[in-house]
Amino acid sequence: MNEPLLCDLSVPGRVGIRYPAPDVPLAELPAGLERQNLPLPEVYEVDVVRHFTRLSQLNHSIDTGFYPLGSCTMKYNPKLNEETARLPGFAHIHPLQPIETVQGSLALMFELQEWLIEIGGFAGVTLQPAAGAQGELTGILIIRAYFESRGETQRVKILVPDSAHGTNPATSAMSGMRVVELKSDLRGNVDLGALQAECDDTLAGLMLTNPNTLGLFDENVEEVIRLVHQAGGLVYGDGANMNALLGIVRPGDLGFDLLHYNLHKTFSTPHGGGGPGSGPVGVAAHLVDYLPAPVVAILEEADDESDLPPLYGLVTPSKSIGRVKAFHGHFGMAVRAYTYMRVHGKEGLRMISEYAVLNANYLLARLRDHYHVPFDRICMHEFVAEGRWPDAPDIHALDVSKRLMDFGFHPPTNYFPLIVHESLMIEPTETESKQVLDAFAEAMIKIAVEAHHQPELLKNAPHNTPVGRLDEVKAAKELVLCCAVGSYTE
Amino acid sequence: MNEPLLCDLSVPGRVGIRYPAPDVPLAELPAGLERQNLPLPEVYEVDVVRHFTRLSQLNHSIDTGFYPLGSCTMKYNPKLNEETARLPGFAHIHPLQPIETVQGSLALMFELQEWLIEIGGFAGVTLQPAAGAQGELTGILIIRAYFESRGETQRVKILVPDSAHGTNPATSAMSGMRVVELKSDLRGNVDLGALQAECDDTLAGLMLTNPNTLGLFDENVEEVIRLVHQAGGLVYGDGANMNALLGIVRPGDLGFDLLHYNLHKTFSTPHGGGGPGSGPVGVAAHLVDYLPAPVVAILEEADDESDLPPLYGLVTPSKSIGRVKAFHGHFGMAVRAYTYMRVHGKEGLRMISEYAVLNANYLLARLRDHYHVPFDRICMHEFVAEGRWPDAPDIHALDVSKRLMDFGFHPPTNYFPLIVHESLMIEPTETESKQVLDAFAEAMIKIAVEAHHQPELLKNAPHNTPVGRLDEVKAAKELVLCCAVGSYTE
Amino acid sequence: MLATIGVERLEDLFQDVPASFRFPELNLPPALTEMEAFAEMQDLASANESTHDLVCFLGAGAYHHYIPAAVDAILRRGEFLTAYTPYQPEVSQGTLRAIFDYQSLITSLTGMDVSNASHYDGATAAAEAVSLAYANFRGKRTKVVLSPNLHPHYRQTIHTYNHGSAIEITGEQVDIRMGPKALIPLIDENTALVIVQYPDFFGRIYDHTALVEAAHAKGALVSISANPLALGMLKAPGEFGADIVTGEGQPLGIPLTYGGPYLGIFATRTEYVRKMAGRLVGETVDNRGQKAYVLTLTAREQHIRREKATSNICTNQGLMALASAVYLSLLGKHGLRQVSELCYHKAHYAARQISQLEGYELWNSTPFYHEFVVRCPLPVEEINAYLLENGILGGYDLGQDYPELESHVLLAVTEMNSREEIDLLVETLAEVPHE
Amino acid sequence: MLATIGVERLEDLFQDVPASFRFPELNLPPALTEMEAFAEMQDLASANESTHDLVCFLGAGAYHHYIPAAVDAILRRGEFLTAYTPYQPEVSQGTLRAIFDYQSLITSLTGMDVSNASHYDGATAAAEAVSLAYANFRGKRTKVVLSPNLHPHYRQTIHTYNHGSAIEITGEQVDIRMGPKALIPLIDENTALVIVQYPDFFGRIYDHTALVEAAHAKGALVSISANPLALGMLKAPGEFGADIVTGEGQPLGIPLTYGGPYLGIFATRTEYVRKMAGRLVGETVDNRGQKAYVLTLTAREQHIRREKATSNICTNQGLMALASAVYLSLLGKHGLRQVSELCYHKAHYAARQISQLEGYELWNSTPFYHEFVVRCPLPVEEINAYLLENGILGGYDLGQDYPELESHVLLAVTEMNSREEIDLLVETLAEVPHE
Ligand SMILES: Cc1ncc(COP(=O)(O)O)c(C=O)c1O
Ligand SMILES: Cc1ncc(COP(=O)(O)O)c(C=O)c1O
Repeated sequence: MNEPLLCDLSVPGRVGIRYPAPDVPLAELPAGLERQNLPLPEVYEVDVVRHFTRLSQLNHSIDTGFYPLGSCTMKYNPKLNEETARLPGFAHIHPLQPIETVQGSLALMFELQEWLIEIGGFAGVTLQPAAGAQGELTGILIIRAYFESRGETQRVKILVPDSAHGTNPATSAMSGMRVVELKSDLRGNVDLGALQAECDDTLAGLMLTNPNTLGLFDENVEEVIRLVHQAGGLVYGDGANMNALLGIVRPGDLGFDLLHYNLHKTFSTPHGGGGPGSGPVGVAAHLVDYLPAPVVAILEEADDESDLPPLYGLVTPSKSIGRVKAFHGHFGMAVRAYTYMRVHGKEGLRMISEYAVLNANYLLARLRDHYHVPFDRICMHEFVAEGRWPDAPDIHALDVSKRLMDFGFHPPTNYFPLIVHESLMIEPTETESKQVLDAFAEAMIKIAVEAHHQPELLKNAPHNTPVGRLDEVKAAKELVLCCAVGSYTE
Repeated sequence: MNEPLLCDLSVPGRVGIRYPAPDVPLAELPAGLERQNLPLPEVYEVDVVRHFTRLSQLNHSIDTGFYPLGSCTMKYNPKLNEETARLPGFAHIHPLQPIETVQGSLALMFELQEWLIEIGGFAGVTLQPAAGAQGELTGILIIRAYFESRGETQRVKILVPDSAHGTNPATSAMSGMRVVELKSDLRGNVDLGALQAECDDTLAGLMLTNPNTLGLFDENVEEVIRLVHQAGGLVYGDGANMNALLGIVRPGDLGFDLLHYNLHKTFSTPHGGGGPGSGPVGVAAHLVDYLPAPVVAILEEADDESDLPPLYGLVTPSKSIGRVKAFHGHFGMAVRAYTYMRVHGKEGLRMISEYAVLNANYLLARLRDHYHVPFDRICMHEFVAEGRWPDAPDIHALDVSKRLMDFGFHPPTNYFPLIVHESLMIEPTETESKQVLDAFAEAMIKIAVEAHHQPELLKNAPHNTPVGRLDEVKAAKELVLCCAVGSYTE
Repeated sequence: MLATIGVERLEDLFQDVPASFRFPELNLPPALTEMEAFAEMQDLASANESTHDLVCFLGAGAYHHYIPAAVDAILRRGEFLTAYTPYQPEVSQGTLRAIFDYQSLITSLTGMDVSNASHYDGATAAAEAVSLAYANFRGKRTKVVLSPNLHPHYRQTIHTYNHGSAIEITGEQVDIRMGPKALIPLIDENTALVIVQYPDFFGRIYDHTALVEAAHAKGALVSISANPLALGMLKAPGEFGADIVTGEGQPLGIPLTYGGPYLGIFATRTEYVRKMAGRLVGETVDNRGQKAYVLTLTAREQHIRREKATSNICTNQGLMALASAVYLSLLGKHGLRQVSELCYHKAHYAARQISQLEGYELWNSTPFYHEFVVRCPLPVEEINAYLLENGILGGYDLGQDYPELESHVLLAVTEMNSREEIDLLVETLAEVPHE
Repeated sequence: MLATIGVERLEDLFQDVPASFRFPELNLPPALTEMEAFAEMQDLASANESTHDLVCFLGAGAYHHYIPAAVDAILRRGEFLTAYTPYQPEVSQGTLRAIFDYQSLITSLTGMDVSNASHYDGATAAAEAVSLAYANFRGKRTKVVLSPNLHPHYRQTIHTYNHGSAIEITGEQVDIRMGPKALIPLIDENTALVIVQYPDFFGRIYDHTALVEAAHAKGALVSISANPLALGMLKAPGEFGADIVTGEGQPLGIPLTYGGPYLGIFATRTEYVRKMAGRLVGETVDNRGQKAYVLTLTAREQHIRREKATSNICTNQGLMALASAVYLSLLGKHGLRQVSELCYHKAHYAARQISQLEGYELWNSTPFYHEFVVRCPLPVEEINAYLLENGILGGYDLGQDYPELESHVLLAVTEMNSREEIDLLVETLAEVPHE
């Protein structure tokens, strides 16, 4: 682990790529606005390639091993998607080209909208949001615009269950709504009593993750939705967990008014070490007019007689909340997700969810006797165990996680859901084979034993990784956030 | 290092890719010729990608570190070449397409021939040979055909200096020629006396590597060639070391009658873990008619008036030795090499050799006091040191090599040239920076010290690699060359 | 597996799903195999005309630049491509160090102290600057002065983000022909933030020192939305004293891809780091005494802070940040300057040639970078249609966003445009039928 | 650096080069930058018409198959791409294990005991079979019986390799309409090797059991040059008792690339392994007790044995072997069979349809795989020219190599050809103007 930083590799005079000399007369440089000092690295192509290649090897990734990070749906990302996204006809088109020159892209986006509408049971979809959190923001802004247009501006309360992902309350707050936390009941469902108590005429909506972040399908979901609707509110679905529901149930059928999808979870677009994602939002009929601009629509229907395809174009819904970003969303991710959907098709989509749920329940069954599972019932695509034992008081979930690294596995999610102490949120996904699940279960069981008999093995873990446990306090206190200024130029 | 073999990953029923059902009526399968048992793996795409991704990480490679493997010219392989070789217009054309549909390829091949002709000082070039060794075979077959056509069939003797690469004598023997080894003199040149003694009328030719495998430019090269020519023989150049000579001297000018290039050394096509290579052969005017078929030629000259480009085609030289392989050579490697040449151009080519020689001499200067260099004079692109010390009797070159791995470097070549005991043949190439050379020199110097004071560090090396030293005797004695039969099917 | 779980059939796992809605029949086409899907996608892709087929003079926030082959070679590496956000630093040093490299490169380029690990795009980064400023004044300042010369999409995004909030946006009414100084009178003690673009949407480059001084005099912050490639030859916004620098990172090695994924750049001063949205990588040591990297100041983020977080951002643009880091490393000090100047010189050549055509007039009268505005003798749509017939992707029709700029086109020229291409554009413009 | 070396100028390093020839002025164009070179290569590439543009029915030893995306994703990995032959096993286990996987796959597929790590291509692999056989009999048998139904390029290569040697080649005079049995009378006690192709050059599939028995009865060896993809549905050559199996591995995930690089497959029986050319990876253990892999039996090879080596081969087709290993792993037991059968069924559909056209006649009368010969009413060149006008890449003109097959075309059909494409071919053939 002695890979230096880029700034340490820099040697004056080097350059990693050459450019041609100008083939036009030189213009005068703008007086007073010319840059005097450009402290960037000076390295060769070989230095760059080696540096980043070596760095890459320090990562755990789906391509190198099992990655059961709960709520993140770390499924295998088919290589085909990377090829289709790089086709020059997709990768090298400008977002502002005349629509006549980008009918392929628009057709793809239109079809993707249609697939997402069908899968979720909605009436409209926007592909614009850049990630799940931006999908949430879009959703909340739509809710607000909806009530505004109905003159119900007093509806500013958003209910968020205590099991929710952090983006849910953060989004609501960011949109100027008032966040009220709802507690869960003993079976992990929304507490109906608590919900009822908040159902008043300030209620704008409920943000519901279902299956929730415990991996449980809310047993009262229809009642929950009924209550919110009855109080005049809307129900927003956090679709991060849609990997459990493809072809199983359509949120729109259950009464969800709107929901965001994560193409980078459910539809296999790669996570890229932290993005780019893509967070399309599906909405029921009464919200279609509020979708952000633009949406892809058919401007002229296909003409079968003259064998003309339809003309696709970009339109702005009548009461649109506006843009949530520049251009039309993460088209590159749409290409990957669409490729994935086409390869799976109608039957394949349902199989995805069936196997995701099967794998999770299998792991749950294998681990149940070794780890406490606070809400222990049939789970959906993930479940939450506890990384603590009364008779191993020093051990925390984080210790289990770090020790898992020594076995070549990525740890489960640790930091949430907050309602479980020392949570280990495990999502195996459907792309893992029984062999992998068994190997993981055995490592987990071994660690549970070690926790009791050799706790120091866990406390000092990981042992086989490029670096050991980090001093996070030092990082936050001393705040070194970049190479020292000028370090690129000796 | 617990990556299983593919056969151990196989689970009945799995498949890594689906294919469509037949869209035509089924034909009857051929009676009695149908396969009953196809013992291949049954795995998912994710298994395959993980398996080979993990395997890849067990390799040292140019992309991950310095690779001073003498005689192999492990220079950095620019990523651009990988892109151009994959352009659909190059990657997806059939070798037997009508020439009108492949003018782009033929133009590229023609230009590459021209570049190689100009760089080597020859009159013709064939791109057909698949690698250096096949270039040699082509060359020797040309020599034989040449003498045959002149009725000098008694010329069957090929002289090969004792410093030569193993392919030189192997090739000569394979072509039915009689191999006579020539010794080197004390300065590493061909021993002129020994040469003269063999210059009789059975002499077909001399295979000369220049700079030779000691990295030395033969100081008597003109005299050597004169002697061979005077005796009626031809001089074949092993161009594996052309990285020292681009724009420095043209072998054809020195009198070489023919020479093979290694596109996978000098012209940066990647080695691929053992190929594919490409070994074009350049020949002087008197040998052009013997080149293997086909050669790319201009069938109809360009017509400037009507703005028509030339028509390129494939032709068979009049006295061609025939084909040395199917189709037209490793076109994919030609694309990479041509891209490389275009990027370097006339000036750049000379700089390649200048820097290759500079880097080698710099390393030689830094190591000279620590390692015995048996032929110590200004070297070309590589040099040979000895991995032994009189006062460290247990240490062999191999120990130095293995210890180098602990420092993250690939070892030098060990198995040849045979005329140096315990040889460490070091070729840094021009793409390495002074920083890298210095780090390597420091590791080498440290190892020289360790050899004397902590020899066991070397004897037991490597320590930090995925596997330690191997039991090669067991491998050869027990001969396990594949997974047990039927291991793919439980 | 079912036996281990203790159920009989796969369907038994879905008992919690209301039976009436369980297992809907989806009205979707059947599965394709890989080879069929690839063929279909090839067909769709070739229904587009790409910038490989057309000569491109379209910019307006997304630019056609050369992407060195090494960039994609790194991006394709599965270890980067298929990793999650580096929450577990022991097995994520690759991503963490690459982000640290990115942060270093962006702070150098912008002349700022800190950069986050990326935002979605140039528009949302600009919108997050508003949040930072608003939070910085704890909601006590509610005015944002927004230059009309900021990209229309960015302005629209800022409006969307702040609709119905306490924030009041002003400034867009200012005459677009004016430089940043025209905004100064609007800045007052209630102003939290001033936002300008550099080069502005019309390609113009202004010295923002006076604006920043004026804003600071009133206690307001200034955020500059910059084209990072332009910073290869232009004074860094940090030198103007900017408090925040945002920008669209697409020019730094990211393909056009019909508008995304791109890269939101966000850099600021150390004093605002705790108010900044997004991830941050910091340097520290591990328990073996090695230098190591980790996500830090996470207490700003949604997963810790929930409704009190500085932003809801979670997934950002990790891989795109990596692309730009590889790009900036390859070009480096010399290459970035060179490309930046190539764009500049070529754009000026084009502007000069076009302005000599009858009926066309250069609207820009002040220094510009690689984009400029031309008043056309005909509606831009007609001109562009004619250009397209001739294989040229024309510029952006400014009348869409600025009524006063009807028949004005915004043209972008980059290192990809050879002199021949520029000459072709000029000739073709000259030929546009004036019927 | 010069100072450390002790010279003054770079040129001083080249004193040994004869001054009169030193530093020649090369008559070559100047350097291009990466973006210029890429543009030039794009232009060249688009001057070709690829199998993406044309409907391909051309085979004759190189075939248009689908290559799963995962194959290239692995091949692009720098650790495989930029490593040398794995001479140093401690830092080459990736390549070594991948080759071991390859060897295992090839032995399974061919039904043989051992496979080498690859040869250059199908032609040279066939030629190396001659060397093996010759060496096996220590030069005491000098006759090689060569089927005329072996690919013409392969036969030419065998001739080139053995020109002027003691080896005498016979068999090519046999009537091509006959099956392998026609070769039996030529096999005698001086015969070292019999070489046949399976499916043969005309696509025909024969049972070679009788031939092998006859050869073995005379003590001769038999080498079968097989299409590895056909082995997905056809009896393995090992089941016929073949002593050597060679073949062109291109159908296994390797792009057409105008003829190369491809992959020479070479497999044989354990008893001949020491006579075999090329590299071999064997399993062993390391000094830490781990299973590990290493190049073995190197005493056969040129770098150890020099003029006594079994062959001069050094660099082989490592990366292509890896491609085929990834391909075979992905398809596996079921997929390979499926693709193999798809080719078979589609070819038979095409043959049936074409044979119903007036003027066209199916030449093959015995079972065939995915290629077949059609007698045409016109010179093949004319037919192909018409097909090309209609976007179809026609078959191979057999008259080039077999005078008796003038106006006969060899057509190949693979899984890439949809029924519509086949129907288009048939319709277009029907339309060829008979002027
Ligand atoms: C349940 C849930 N909601 C929302 C999000 C936020 O999605 P994104 O990271 O795409 O913004 C996540 C991401 O981890 C999540 O798990
Ligand atoms: C001097 C020399 N000659 C010939 C060869 C053989 O070339 P190839 O491996 O391409 O067959 C080599 C390869 O290492 C070499 O170094």
